[in-house]
Amino acid sequence: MAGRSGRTISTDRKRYTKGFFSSWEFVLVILFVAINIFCKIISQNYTAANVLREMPKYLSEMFLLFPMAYILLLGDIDISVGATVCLSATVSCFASNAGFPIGAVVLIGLLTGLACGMLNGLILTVFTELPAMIVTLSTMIIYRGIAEIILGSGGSVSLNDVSGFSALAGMVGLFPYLFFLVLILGVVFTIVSAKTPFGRSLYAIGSNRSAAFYSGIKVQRVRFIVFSITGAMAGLCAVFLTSTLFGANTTTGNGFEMDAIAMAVFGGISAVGGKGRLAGGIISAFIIICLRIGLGEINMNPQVILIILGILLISAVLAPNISTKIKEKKQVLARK
Amino acid sequence: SGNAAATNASGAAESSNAATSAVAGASATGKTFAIVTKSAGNPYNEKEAEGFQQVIEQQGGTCIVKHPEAATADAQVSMIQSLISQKVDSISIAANDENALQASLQQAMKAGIKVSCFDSKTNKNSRQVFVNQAGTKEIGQALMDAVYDISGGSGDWAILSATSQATNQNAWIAAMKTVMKGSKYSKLNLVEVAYGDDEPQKSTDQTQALLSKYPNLKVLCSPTTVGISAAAKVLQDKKSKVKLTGLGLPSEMAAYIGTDADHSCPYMFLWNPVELGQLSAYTSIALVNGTLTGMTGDTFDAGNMDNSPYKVVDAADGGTEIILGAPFKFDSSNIDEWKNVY
Amino acid sequence: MNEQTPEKKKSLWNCITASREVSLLLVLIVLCALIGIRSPEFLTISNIGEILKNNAVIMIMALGMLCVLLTGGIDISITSTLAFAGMTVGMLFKYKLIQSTGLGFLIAAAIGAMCGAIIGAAIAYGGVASIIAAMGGMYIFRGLAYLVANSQWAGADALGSFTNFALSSNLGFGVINNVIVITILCYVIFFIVLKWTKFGRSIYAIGSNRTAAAISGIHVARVEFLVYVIMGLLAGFCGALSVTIYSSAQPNMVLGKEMDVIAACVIGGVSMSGGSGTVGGALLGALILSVIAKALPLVGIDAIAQNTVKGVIILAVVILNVVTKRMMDRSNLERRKL
Amino acid sequence: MTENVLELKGITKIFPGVKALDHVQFELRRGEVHALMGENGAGKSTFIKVITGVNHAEEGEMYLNGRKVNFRGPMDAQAAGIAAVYQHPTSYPDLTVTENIFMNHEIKKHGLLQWKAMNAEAQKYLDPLDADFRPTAEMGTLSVAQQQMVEIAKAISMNAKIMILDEPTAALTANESERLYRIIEKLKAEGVSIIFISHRFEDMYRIADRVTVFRDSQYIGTYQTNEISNDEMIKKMVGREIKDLFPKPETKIGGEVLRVECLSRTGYFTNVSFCVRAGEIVSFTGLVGAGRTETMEAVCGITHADSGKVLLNGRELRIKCPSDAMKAGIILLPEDRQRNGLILDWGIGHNVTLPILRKLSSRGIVDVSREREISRKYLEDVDTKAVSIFEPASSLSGGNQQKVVVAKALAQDNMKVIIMDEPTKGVDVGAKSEIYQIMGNLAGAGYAIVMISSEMPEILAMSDRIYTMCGGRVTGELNHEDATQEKILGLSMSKDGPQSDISKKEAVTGE
Ligand SMILES: Nc1ncnc2c1ncn2[C@@H]1O[C@H](COP(=O)(O)OP(=O)(O)OP(=O)(O)O)[C@@H](O)[C@H]1O
Ligand SMILES: Nc1ncnc2c1ncn2[C@@H]1O[C@H](COP(=O)(O)OP(=O)(O)OP(=O)(O)O)[C@@H](O)[C@H]1O
Ligand SMILES: [Mg+2]
Ligand SMILES: [Mg+2]
Repeated sequence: MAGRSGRTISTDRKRYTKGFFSSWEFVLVILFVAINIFCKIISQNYTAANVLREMPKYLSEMFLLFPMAYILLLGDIDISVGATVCLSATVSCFASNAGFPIGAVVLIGLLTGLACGMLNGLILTVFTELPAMIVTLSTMIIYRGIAEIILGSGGSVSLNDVSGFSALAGMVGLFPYLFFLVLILGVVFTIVSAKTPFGRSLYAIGSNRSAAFYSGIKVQRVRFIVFSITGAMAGLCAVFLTSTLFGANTTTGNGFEMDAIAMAVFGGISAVGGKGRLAGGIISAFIIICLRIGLGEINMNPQVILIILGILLISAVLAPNISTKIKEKKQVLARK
Repeated sequence: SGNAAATNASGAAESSNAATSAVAGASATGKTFAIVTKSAGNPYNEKEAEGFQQVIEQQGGTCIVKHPEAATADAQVSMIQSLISQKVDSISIAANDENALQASLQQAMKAGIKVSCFDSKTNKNSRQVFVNQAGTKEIGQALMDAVYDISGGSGDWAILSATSQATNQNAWIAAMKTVMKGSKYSKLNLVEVAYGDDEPQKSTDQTQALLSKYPNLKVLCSPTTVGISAAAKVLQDKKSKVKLTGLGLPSEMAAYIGTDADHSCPYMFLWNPVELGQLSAYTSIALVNGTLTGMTGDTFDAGNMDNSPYKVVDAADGGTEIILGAPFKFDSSNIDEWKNVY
Repeated sequence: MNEQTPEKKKSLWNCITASREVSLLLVLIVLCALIGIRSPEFLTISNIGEILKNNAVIMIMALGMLCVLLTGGIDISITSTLAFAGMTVGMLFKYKLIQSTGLGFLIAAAIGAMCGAIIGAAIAYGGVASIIAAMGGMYIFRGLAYLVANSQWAGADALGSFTNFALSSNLGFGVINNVIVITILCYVIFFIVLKWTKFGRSIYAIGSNRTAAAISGIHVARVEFLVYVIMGLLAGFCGALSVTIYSSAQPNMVLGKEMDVIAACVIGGVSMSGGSGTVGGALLGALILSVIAKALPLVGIDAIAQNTVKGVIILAVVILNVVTKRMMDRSNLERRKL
Repeated sequence: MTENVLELKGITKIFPGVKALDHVQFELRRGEVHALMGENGAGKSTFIKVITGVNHAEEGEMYLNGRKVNFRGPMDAQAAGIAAVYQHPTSYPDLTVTENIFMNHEIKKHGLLQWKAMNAEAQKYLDPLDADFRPTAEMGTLSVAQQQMVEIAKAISMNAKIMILDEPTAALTANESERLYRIIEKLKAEGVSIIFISHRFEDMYRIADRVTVFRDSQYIGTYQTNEISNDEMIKKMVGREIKDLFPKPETKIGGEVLRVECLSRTGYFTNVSFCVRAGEIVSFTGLVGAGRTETMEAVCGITHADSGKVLLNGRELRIKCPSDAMKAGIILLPEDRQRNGLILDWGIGHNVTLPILRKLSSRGIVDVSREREISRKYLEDVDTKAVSIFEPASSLSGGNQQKVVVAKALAQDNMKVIIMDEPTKGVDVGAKSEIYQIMGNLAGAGYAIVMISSEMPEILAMSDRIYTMCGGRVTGELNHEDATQEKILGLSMSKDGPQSDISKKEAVTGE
């Protein structure tokens, strides 16, 4: 039934949503292909086998990207994830050394991360006035501090028995298990954010927290869940990191939070909430990983790599903005 | 023994600048040698890499220098992985963590790459040999003697270390504590080990805290380059009676070294990082050429370095090591000559 | 008499909770008193001077960060800018390319302002989100600091007379150390600018309601750009300042300390979504952090636990702030007669 | 003397996808009050923004005092003596009232701002408005109506020759509107020309000399207000006749559905008791700040009451958050639609389905085609003027945004009680009567309806029962038959309002 005035409203999305070919994800895919070609040209060692072998360390960081994307969508931020990784890795190493079987150790690592995430979530949902930045900054100091206390004066722990963790680092052909796990989790996180009511509520909260609350979304519960998941994922990251490092120390997970945030924002996820897609974050993660591996193989100074990443980060957002501005200017001129 | 060390090192200083002639049978032609330091942006690490590169190129090899962006184990893991992809012949590494590199380094060794470490060792399972800058015991002894000497044999003293987790620092502090058990040092009282995390600001805070907490403090010993220069500045600015010793870079410490009341550090120690790099290079070449297997008792030529030929000895951790020499003492007599070297 | 006492108490309580600054000041005083009891030397003049001097860099940068946060942005590139500027000046002194202290500061500030301008232009004119631009800047400027350093440090010897600046007190009439004088000067200037000038108020306006600011005729982009330039300028200046304070220039200077600067502001009640926050708050926040840093080694907390304790104290202070704010709101509501 | 101070010709403004203004014209004489009327989305606000230079017209010319002008931005307009109060408040919530008033035309001396002088000056502008807050109060702590007063004070402070007020009375009750009328008359006497936008006919007839009507982005005509009748006016605006402005059907009133007993919240309201029966429309009225919104928000779990009971069909409810209320069958249409009702960046379709996503999903995945169908149906039911369900809510006119909020409430089809907070605020006559129609239909279908309203005609016409509130208490209850304007006003002011200046900002966001 149309309204009294007989107006009808269209449900055709064509005019209002951009097609894939004008989306940011498409730009990222192009960039991904370009960077792989570029790396292949500059280094003859840039082969699938080598790239996949070098990848696990970066792949385990991607466990942090997924929940970080959720947190950014909510308009929050969590800078304690690196420290959570450190604490979980430490605790799981000690658990392993205490003779727990690998299954139990993995569980302990996950639970440690979960506990950290839940504490963040609890503080943030009880004291809603506090910005996530300051809360997670202090818990970052605390979690790493606790890891330091557990690690003691040596500052480092190594696994007595590496067999369990080595199994985690196993491969199917060229592909490490980790690769499949990242892929599966990536798909799950992407589908949840794009297709489910929970995912929609993330966007709603990030766009207008108050309106979301009035619409019956349990804002604080969603935030609590997301921060808890983030902690658990940091635990997972820690477990896989341990399977490549065979131990933990006080610098484990240093800077992971910034890496995860960089991957997400480069992927088009707005740092103020409510905008962006996880798929973009995943592609951008692979762009950054491939670039780092490729440039590492020609032994480029890591500081120069950082400069390149910095320029890429800014110009990736700047370039389309400038081009639309120029287009608008032209249109205005043309009209006159 | 201090005297002998001095002659040793000053000789080495000349050789580090002089070209090292090629040694027969030690040629590195056609081979690729990689050095991975602890982190970028540190002149000490740079000098190690410089010595390493000098020798490798002298011997006709290709040298890859890698400084990780941060002093963490996982940055080094990525670098090792990248070097495996590049199929280098040897990796020489100053480890940021004793154990964390095990998986990657074993992977490297399995791929036929020779692995040695220098400056800061990995565990015995992930290396063939460790090039030690100076025996841990010797460093402990030298520092303890300096504390004894400067304090006049008795009184309170304190240590300002880097992080509480720094492997080298902890080993040297442990060695000092062992030495201190001797009856000669019974009147010395170690009041605290403070940690400045290798940050100038925190080291400054910690030094100031030590001064106000222990009014009777006589000597401060800082076995870390950032800590010692921060502490030296605090003491010197305050015109404090407390004196300082430890391990530091001559270029950083030149302004503070002197025996008069205006200077806070009568003398300090270090070894020559350029030589450490050179010895690592010779070690790598020998490993790649098969003249060295890393077993105890092996000997190998290190060009015209002073102590050449060097001998592989047992290390405390059950692995093997090669010791460069004793630590070298820097005081007002020689600091000007060294401050421009490193 | 009996009736009046609770009344009086209540008004004192109201006074304390009425403004965030007052309650923070109280926290600071309690903190200092507690530390003073544990270690009497804490409250000596010389120690307080040391606290101010050691934390001058954080305190000054907190001012720039205050402005950035007021506009609703964030800048995490500041410590990279600081390192880049400080390192450049250090190397210039090392190679004897410059000798004058004033020139050193000028160059550092100019480099900083340039870095700030790059980020500011991307944010204000290019429409890049501040966190992205700042993150990019963080990588770029830190990388440049390393490249400028070329694996060298500039030590006390290489810096020569430049190190004297932080030691003398000629700006403070021989009584107050130069560094402290500069810090105080910065605070006075920012206090005046933010409270009594149109530019200062337009910073608040932008953070409070951007579209309204544009409609009121404020040049939003220009003000925003300038805010980042100022932030960069302060960071660059602090680069030179920290080189003279510690007599050492290293490319990894104050790595990760941007979070301390942000924390100082947030503890001081600056809103991260923009529009509200004061110079006094930033000062108190920075002072609380400085006092914690100074006190931890002094009161004899085990070295290994110091970080944990620091984190717990920061968390406690911000939570305490929220709790007093809630109580204050509550008591205000109760006084409202219906 | 009919000299035109402002004249616009052939103004066309195009937004991506919408022609907001299509060759419209307008004339403003010196010292006249000129009303601008039209349906929601007719382009009135856009037209104002074109005048002040916030938006730039694609075509058309503007003459100020006979001279052609071209404003690059609002500063130019300000400099030329044009001040505006925009429809959506352009205030700074973190700054004080004084600063809001003087933003960008501060009193300065030696480059420094003179706070004392400005505060004193601000008080001077606020006094005639009977403002009950101090100039040093923080803007964000004021209620919507108080903020509106500040905006008006701000416009007056600019000493403008032309003043534009875009729906200034939308948030005001009769009393405050009357105060505003008096100020406008004073300004008019001083020779200021005023453009006045409103959806309230009483405003137009009370103060406007002439009225210009826009419809569907086009200019319809300009009329003397004393020469045009209400019905004619409606026909010009809507393009058709509306026979019954207040279509209230006779409904069968059933048993009691919602009962609230002695609800209190410290500082906001005390001992509020009321009941609503099935099929009944109950109004809440009172002066600004009477506590109506707060009471209803507590009933719906947005905030928490300190004491009291809420019973639904005789069963006591424990409502901790809005979703509990929705589950029980109580829904609130918030007053501030931009802040609490809509996600402005989102398409209107997504806005409508946000609360019912779980119902629309099978096996956890949202059924997109069903979602689109549902949102289209409800948006059309309330006759939203939109092209597509993907159109972002931000691009809709105020009244149409309100319709989206209504559609969002209707989409939750298992409701028992619907609480509408100022449902017709800023809504045009046509849409108003549609909303009344919807309300009537809902009541007919057995819903219990609570309407908070400040508009006397709709209260008198639509409600079965009326509660008046004042100072956080219920001060009276009237039946439809007994209610008169005088009685309602009397009860609304039966006790001196509490209105202390220490109002506070409440973080409803996040609980
Ligand atoms: N920024 C914008 N982008 C796109 N379309 C817009 C924008 N602003 C307004 N519009 C469109 O322009 C038309 C006119 O809107 P305007 O706000 O001027 O209406 P109005 O007459 O003021 O209505 P109301 O009485 O509801 O306030 C509407 O169709 C609206 O959707
Ligand atoms: N956004 C707000 N921030 C702070 N206080 C508010 C706010 N809104 C209302 N108040 C205060 O809460 C009390 C009750 O206001 P409420 O909005 O419930 O009244 P109301 O009768 O609905 O008035 P209105 O007609 O303005 O909607 C008043 O004292 C008012 O000043
Ligand atoms: Mg409008
Ligand atoms: Mg209300």
